[in-house]
Amino acid sequence: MSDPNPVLTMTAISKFFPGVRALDGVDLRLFPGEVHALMGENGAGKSTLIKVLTGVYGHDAGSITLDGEPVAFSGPMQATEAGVSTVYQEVNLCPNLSVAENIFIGRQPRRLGAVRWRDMRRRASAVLARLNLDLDVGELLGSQSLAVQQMVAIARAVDVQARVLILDEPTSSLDADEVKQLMRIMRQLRDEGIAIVFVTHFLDQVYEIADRITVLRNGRLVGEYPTAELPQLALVEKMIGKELDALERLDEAAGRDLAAVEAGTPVVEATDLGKSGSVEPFSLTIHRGEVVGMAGLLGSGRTEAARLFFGADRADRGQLAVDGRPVTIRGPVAAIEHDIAFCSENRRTEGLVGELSVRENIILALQAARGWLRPVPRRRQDELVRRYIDALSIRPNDPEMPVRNLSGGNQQKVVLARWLITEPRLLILDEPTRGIDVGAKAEIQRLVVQLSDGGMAVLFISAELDEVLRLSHKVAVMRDRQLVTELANDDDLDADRVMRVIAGGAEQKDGTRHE
Amino acid sequence: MSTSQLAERLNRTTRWRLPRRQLPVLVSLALLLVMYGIGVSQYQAFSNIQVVFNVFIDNGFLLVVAVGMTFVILTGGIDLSVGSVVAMTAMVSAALLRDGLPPALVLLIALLIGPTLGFVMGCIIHFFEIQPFIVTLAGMFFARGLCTWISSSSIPITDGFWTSAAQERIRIGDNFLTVGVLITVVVVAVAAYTLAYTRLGRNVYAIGGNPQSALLMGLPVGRTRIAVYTISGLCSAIGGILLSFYTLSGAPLIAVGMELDAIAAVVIGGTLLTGGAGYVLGTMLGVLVLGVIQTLITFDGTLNSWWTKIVIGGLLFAFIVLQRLLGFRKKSFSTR
Amino acid sequence: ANSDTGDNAGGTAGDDKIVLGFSQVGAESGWRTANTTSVKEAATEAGIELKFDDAQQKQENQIRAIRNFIQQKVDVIAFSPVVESGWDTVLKEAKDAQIPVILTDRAVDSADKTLYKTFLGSDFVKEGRLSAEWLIEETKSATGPVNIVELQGTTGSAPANDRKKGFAEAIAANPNLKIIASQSGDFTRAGGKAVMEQFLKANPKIDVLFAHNDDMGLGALEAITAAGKVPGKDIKIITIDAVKDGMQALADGKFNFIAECSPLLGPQLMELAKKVHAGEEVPARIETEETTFTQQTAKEALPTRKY
Amino acid sequence: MSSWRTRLPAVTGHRLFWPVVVLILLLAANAIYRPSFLAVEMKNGHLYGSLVDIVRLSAPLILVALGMTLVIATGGIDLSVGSVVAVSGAVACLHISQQPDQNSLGSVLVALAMAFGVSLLLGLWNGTLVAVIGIQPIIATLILMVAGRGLAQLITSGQIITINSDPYRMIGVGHVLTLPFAIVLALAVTLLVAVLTRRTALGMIVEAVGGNAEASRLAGIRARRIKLLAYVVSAACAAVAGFMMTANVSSADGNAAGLWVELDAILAVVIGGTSLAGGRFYLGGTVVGALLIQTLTTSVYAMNIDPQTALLFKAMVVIAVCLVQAPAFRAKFRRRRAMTAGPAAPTGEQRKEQVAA
Ligand SMILES: Nc1ncnc2c1ncn2[C@@H]1O[C@H](COP(=O)(O)OP(=O)(O)OP(=O)(O)O)[C@@H](O)[C@H]1O
Ligand SMILES: Nc1ncnc2c1ncn2[C@@H]1O[C@H](COP(=O)(O)OP(=O)(O)OP(=O)(O)O)[C@@H](O)[C@H]1O
Ligand SMILES: [Mg+2]
Ligand SMILES: [Mg+2]
Repeated sequence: MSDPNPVLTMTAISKFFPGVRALDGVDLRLFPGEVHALMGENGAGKSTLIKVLTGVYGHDAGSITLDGEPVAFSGPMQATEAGVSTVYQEVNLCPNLSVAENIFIGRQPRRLGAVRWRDMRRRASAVLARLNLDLDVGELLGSQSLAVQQMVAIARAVDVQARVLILDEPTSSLDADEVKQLMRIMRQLRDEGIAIVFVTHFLDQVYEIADRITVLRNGRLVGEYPTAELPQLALVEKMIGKELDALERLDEAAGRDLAAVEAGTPVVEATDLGKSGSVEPFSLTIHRGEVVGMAGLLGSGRTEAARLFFGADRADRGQLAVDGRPVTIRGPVAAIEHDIAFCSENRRTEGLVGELSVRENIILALQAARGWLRPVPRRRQDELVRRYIDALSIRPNDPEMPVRNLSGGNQQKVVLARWLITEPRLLILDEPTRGIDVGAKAEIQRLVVQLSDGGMAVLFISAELDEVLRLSHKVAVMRDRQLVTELANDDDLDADRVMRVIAGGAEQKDGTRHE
Repeated sequence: MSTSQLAERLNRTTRWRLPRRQLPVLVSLALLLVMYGIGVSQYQAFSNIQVVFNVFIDNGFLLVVAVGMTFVILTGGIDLSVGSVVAMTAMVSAALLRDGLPPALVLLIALLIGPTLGFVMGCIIHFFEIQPFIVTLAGMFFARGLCTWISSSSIPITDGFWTSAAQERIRIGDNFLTVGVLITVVVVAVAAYTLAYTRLGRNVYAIGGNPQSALLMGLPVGRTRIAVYTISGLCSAIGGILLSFYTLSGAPLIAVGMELDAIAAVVIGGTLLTGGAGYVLGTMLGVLVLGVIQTLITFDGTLNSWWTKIVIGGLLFAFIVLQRLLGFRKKSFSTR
Repeated sequence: ANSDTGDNAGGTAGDDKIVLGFSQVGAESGWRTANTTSVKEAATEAGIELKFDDAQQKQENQIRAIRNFIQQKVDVIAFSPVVESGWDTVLKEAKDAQIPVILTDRAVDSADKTLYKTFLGSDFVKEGRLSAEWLIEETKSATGPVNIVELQGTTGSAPANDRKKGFAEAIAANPNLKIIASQSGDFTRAGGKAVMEQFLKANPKIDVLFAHNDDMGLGALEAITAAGKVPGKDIKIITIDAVKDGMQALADGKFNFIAECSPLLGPQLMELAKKVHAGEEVPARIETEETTFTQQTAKEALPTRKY
Repeated sequence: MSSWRTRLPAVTGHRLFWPVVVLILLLAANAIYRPSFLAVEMKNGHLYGSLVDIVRLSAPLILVALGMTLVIATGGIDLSVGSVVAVSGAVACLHISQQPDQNSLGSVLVALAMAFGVSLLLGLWNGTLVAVIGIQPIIATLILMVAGRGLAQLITSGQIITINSDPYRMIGVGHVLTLPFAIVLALAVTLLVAVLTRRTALGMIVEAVGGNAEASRLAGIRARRIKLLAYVVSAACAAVAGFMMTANVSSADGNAAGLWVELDAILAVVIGGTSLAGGRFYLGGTVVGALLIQTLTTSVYAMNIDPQTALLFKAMVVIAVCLVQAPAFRAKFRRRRAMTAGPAAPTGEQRKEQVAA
C-alpha cells in the first residue's frame, strides 16, 4: 500500500548535547499509510530524533524533507501547521485546563473570534468516545490518572487532520484495553493514508501493528527492516547489539513457591486499611522474601493502595503492622524508618528532582534517612552510585549529568536505584518497568527475583500481567478501588484466569450501570 | 469497557471538585462583604452608597494595573515595572500638555509608551530567557528614572479636556461616579472576555499551567509571553492616564510601590503566582479588599502612623488565612 | 475595637464638638512625627475631635482620606499635601460639601485660591535662602573660592526642590561661593553618610556642607570625622529643621548653622480650625514663626526644645 | 564538600564570569572618572578609600542576600527582610538607649540577643505562614513587610533613636586588623552558611525541596521543616544586617532602615545565578551580586551622577548584566559570527528542555 515516494525523510541527522552525541547520522523514511516502529534501548535517541523532526531541537547536521520539500521547523507550532502531529514521551498537557481544552487548545471552535465552549466540549466528548473513553470533559486534566491523561494526549493528536502522526511511547502507562483501542485507531488512520511513527518498548505491540521498523543504537542508525523479515529475537539483538538470553532465563523465576514464603515471618500486615474516596478497606500481608503482584484495570486503585503502605497518603481507617507490631505511619519519613520504600509510577512529578544530578537523585532517600547533619561521605556516594549505574546500566553513565537530561527510561532506573540503596525490607514498585527497554526490563525483573530471594518483601504493580505473573508469589487483584481477591501464583494460574477475575467486575459494572 | 468504567468512577470521585475552581473567588467575595458589614456596623457614614463608589473612584487606576498584572501572573511571570510606568505615563502627559501639545496627541503618545516598554521587556524575557523579575525590575528603575529626568517636581495639568474628564461627575441619585470608573469597568470587562473567550486568553492559562507542554502542544508561547507584558504595559499606561485624571498632575514620585499593591490584589483575588489559575473578577475583589481596608482605617481615624501599617498587615493576614481555611487550596497537579 | 469612636464617627450629629479631619503625609522622619504629635496634643487641649489619617507618603491615599472625611461630614479638613499639584478635584468636592480646608506645612499650586481657606506652614525656599545668607555673611571676609557640597533631600520632594532653589538663588550673586557637588541623601542619616564619604574622597578641599535636613547632616558628621577632618571647623555645616539631635550637634559646635523648620503647628492649626469653623476671616497665608540657630543661640535654646 | 570542588570551576567559568567583568568595568569607569578612586591608604590604623567603603557598605546587603538565597532556593521569596532589618535595629538601639552606661559591653550583648530573638520569631512567623498554613510566599511575607515597618516605628515611636555606644558602633564602623569589622562579620556568616549547606547535606536537601517538593517529600525529606528553616535563617541574617545598618549611623530609623533592601537582595541573588524558580543556589554568586549592586550605588555618588538620572543609569547597568549573563543572548551573537545549522540556538534548547523536567 505504501506508495513509492516517502511523505517524510530525515537524512544523516546529527544532534549533539554538551557531552553527549544523541544522534549521529540517522536516517528515517516515512511512507504514507504505514505504521513505522522506531526501536532502540533507553537513550538510543528515539525521542531526540522526534524532537529534532518537530523542531523542538535544532539539528547540528543532516536534512529533513516533507513531500520532497526541505523543511526545518522552528518549533512544534510550525510542525503541527505543516501536518505533523505528535504525542511526546511523558504526558505533555496542561494540568490546569479542562480535558476538553487540552484536546482543542490552539484550534478551538470559534465564532467571531470567541471560543465556543459548549461546541468544544461536545466535540471533545466525541473525540474521546472514538477512543472508547467517556468522562466529564469539563474536569481538570490534573485530577485524572496518568492513564487518562495519556489517552487525552493521544486524542488531541489523532483529532487533527495530520499527514504524519508521531507517537512516542503512547502505551507506556496504558493496559490491554486502552492499547486495543489505540491500535484500532492507528489502523483506521493508516488506512486513511496517514504515516504513523510508533515508539514503544513492547515488542508484541510492534509485531501486531508495525509495517516497518527502524532500529537505533546509541544514537546511530542500525537499519530499516520490513517487520515481516525481522524476527523478534533478531530485533532485540539489533537493539542491544548482543545476544540476549535474559528473556528465557527469566522463566526460571515463574511458579515461585508460595507456601515457603507464607511460612516465613510477615513483614507488613495491613488490616482493613483504607482511605475514604480513594481505596476501600483491604487486608494484605506481605512476608519476608515474598513478591506480591497487584493486578487491576487502570484506575482500579492500585497506586492509591500502595501509597497507603508508604504513608504518601494517610489512611483514615484500618491498621498497619510491621513485624507484627502495630505502627502508625504518618508520612514517608515514618515509612522509611520502618524500611519501607516506594517507587512512584509518576517519575517526573513524584520521583525525580530534574535539576539535580544523577548522583544526588540516587542518594537522596538515603541521605534523607540519615538526616542532613550526617552527609553520605563522597567516596561512599560515588561507589554506591557507580555500582547501581552499572547494575541498571544507566546511560549516559555520568553521575554528574542533570537527571532531566536523561532519557525517559534511564530516569526510571535512577528512581529505582534511589530506593535500592536504602536496602528496604519492603519495596513497593508502582509500574517500575514503564518506558524501560527489553534489556533493562529483564535486568529489573531479575533484580526483583534476586532481592526477594535475598529476603526482601516486594509489592509489584504493573499494567503487564505476564510480568506480574512471572515475578510474584501471589497476585492481589483490585477492582473499583477494592481488593477483590488474592490468587496464589501456582502452575494453573495464568493470564486468562487473572483477566477473568479482573474483568469479572466489568460485567457486573455494566449490570449496575444499566439499572 | 474499562476506561468508561474508569471515567464513570472518575466522574463520581471528582464531580465534587468542580466548585473548587471558583471557590477562591467566592470566598474572597464573602469575606469582602463581611468586612464591609463590619464597616457599616462600626461607622454610620460608612453605609452611604458614595462610600462604595469612592472605593471604585479611588482605586480605579490600581484595578486597571492589577488587571494587566493578572495576565502576566497567569503566565507564571511577574511585572514590577507597573508602578513606575503609571507614574511615567502621568508625567509624560503632564509635561507634553504643559508644552501645549493637543490633548488627543498627548493621549496617543502616553498610551503608546507603556506598551512599547512592555513589549521590549517581553522580548528580552522571551528571546534571552532572562527572569521576568529582574527584567521588569530594570524596567521599573528605567521608568522611574525617566520621571525624575523629565522633572524633579510635580507638573500640574490645566488642559481643558483633562480637567473636564477629571471633574465630570456622572450622577446617580445624589451620589456620583467619575469617568475614570467607567473606563475601569470597560477595561475589566474586556480583560475578562479576553481571558475567557479568546485563544490568546486560553494560551495565557496554558503557558501558566506548564510552559514546556504548551510549547510541545504547538502553542505560540513566545508570542503570548510578549503579548502579556505588552498588555500589562498598556494597562499601566491606561492606569497612568486615569491617575493623571485623578490628580490632574504628574508627579515623579507618585505610585511608588504600586506594583506590590497590584500583586497583592491579584494574589488575594485567588490567582496563583505560579500561574495557570485565576480570574480577573478575583483581581477586582482583591483590589476592593485593599480599598475597603484603607477606607476602614480612614473612617476609624484614631490610628497613628505605625498602627496604621500594623493594622493593614493584620487585616491582610486575617483575610488571607480565612480565605485559606475556608478551603482555598493551592492545586497540585499530577503532571507538574 | 474602636466602636466608641465609631459611634460619633458620623460627624457633628448631636454634639457641638468640632470635628477636624487631618491627613498627614506619613511618618517618614522624626520631624514629621513631632508634627503629628503636636497636632494631636493641641487637638485634645483645644477640645477638638481629631480624625487622623496617615497617607504613607502616597497622594492617592491622601485624596482618598479627604473623600472619606467629606463622607463623614467633618467640620474642617486639614492636610499636609504630599506634593503641590493635583488637588483641585477633591478640594472642589470639599468646597461643594461646604467643608473649609486648611493646608499645613506644604502649599498646593491650585490656580483657584478659593478651594482652601488658608495655608499654615513654613517656606522651604526661605529656609534655603536663610541658610545661604548666613553663609554669605560668614564668608564675606574669605578670599578665594568657597567649595560647597550639597546633600539634597529625596529627589523630587517639595522641600528638597525648594531648599535647593532658595539656596542656589541666594548664593548666585557671589561668584566665589560655588556648589562643587550635589547629591541626594534621601533625607536619611545613612544616605547622608554614604554620599558624604564619596564627596570627601572626590574633593580634597570642601569648605561647607549644606544639608537639606539635620539627619543627613548628622550622617555626614560621621563620614567627616572618619576622614580625619573636624566638623564645624575644617568643614562648616549648615542644615535645616532643628530637631533635637541637630540642635545638640550645633550646641556641641559640630554644626555651624540651622534654619529652623518648626513642626509645632498644632496650636496654630487648632485656632485656625475654630476660626474657619465659626466662619471668621483668616489671612490667606500664615507662616509659622521660625527662627535660625547659631552655635550660641542653640546652647540657650536646647534645654527648652520640645522635639 | 566535594560537590563544591566539582562545581567551583563551573562557577568561575560561567556563572560568575560576567558579573565580575561588569564589576570590574564599573570600577574602571570610576577610576577613569577619578584615578584616586582605587587608591587605598592607611588612615589612623585602618584602611581607607572608596573601595573600602564599597566593601563595608555591601556587608549588610551580602547578609540579607545570603538568607534570601536560601529562601529562593526552596522556591519561595522573602519580601519582609527590610522590615526585619528595621525591627532588629530598633529593638537593639532602644534597649541600649535605655541603659545608664551605653558603653557597657554587657548591655550591648543583651540588646543584640533581644533583637536577634525577636527577629527569629519574625522569621518563624513567615515560615509558619508559608510552610504550615501554605500561603503563597510573596503575599505571606508581604504581610510582615507592611506590618513590620509599623512595628519598627512603634518601637522607636516614630523617632530616630540616637545612641552613643562604642561597642555597638564597632559592628558598623569598627575595624579588626585594619579591615572593617562589618565585612569580616559578613564573610564569617557567609562561610558559616557555606559550611552549613555544603559540608553537610543541607544544601542538597534544600535544592531538592526547591526543585521538586513533592518528590522530596516522597524521598523522606521533611520539606515543610526545611522551608520553615529557610525563612528563619533569612530573618536571622536580616537581623545582623540590621545591627550593621543602625550601628553605621549610631541610630535606629524605623522608617528608613532597610527600606527596599529586599529588592536589592533579590537582585543580588539573581545576578549570582540562582533561579527564582528555586532549586540550585550559589552563595558565591550572591556575594558577587551584592558587591556589584553596592558598587553601582556608590558609583552614583562617587561619579556624582545627577540624582535625577541616577535611576536610569542603574537600570542600564542592571539590564546590561543580565543580558551578557544570559546564555541565550551570548549564543545569539555566537551564531551571528558563525552561522551553524539548526533553527534554534543550542543553549536555547537546553533551557526549554530544562523546563520539562
Ligand atoms: N537536553 C538534553 N541534554 C543533554 N543530553 C540529552 C538531552 N536530552 C536527551 N539527552 C541524551 O540524549 C540521549 C538520547 O535520549 P532520548 O530521550 O532520545 O532516548 P530515547 O531513545 O527516547 O530513550 P527512552 O526509550 O528511554 O525514551 C540520551 O543519552 C540522553 O541522555
Ligand atoms: N491525582 C489524582 N487526582 C484525582 N484522582 C486521581 C488522581 N490520580 C488517580 N486518580 C483516580 O484515582 C483512581 C485510582 O487511580 P490509580 O492510579 O491509583 O489507579 P491504578 O490502578 O494505579 O491505575 P494506574 O495503572 O493508572 O496506576 C482512578 O480513578 C484515577 O482516575
Ligand atoms: Mg524517549
Ligand atoms: Mg497506578
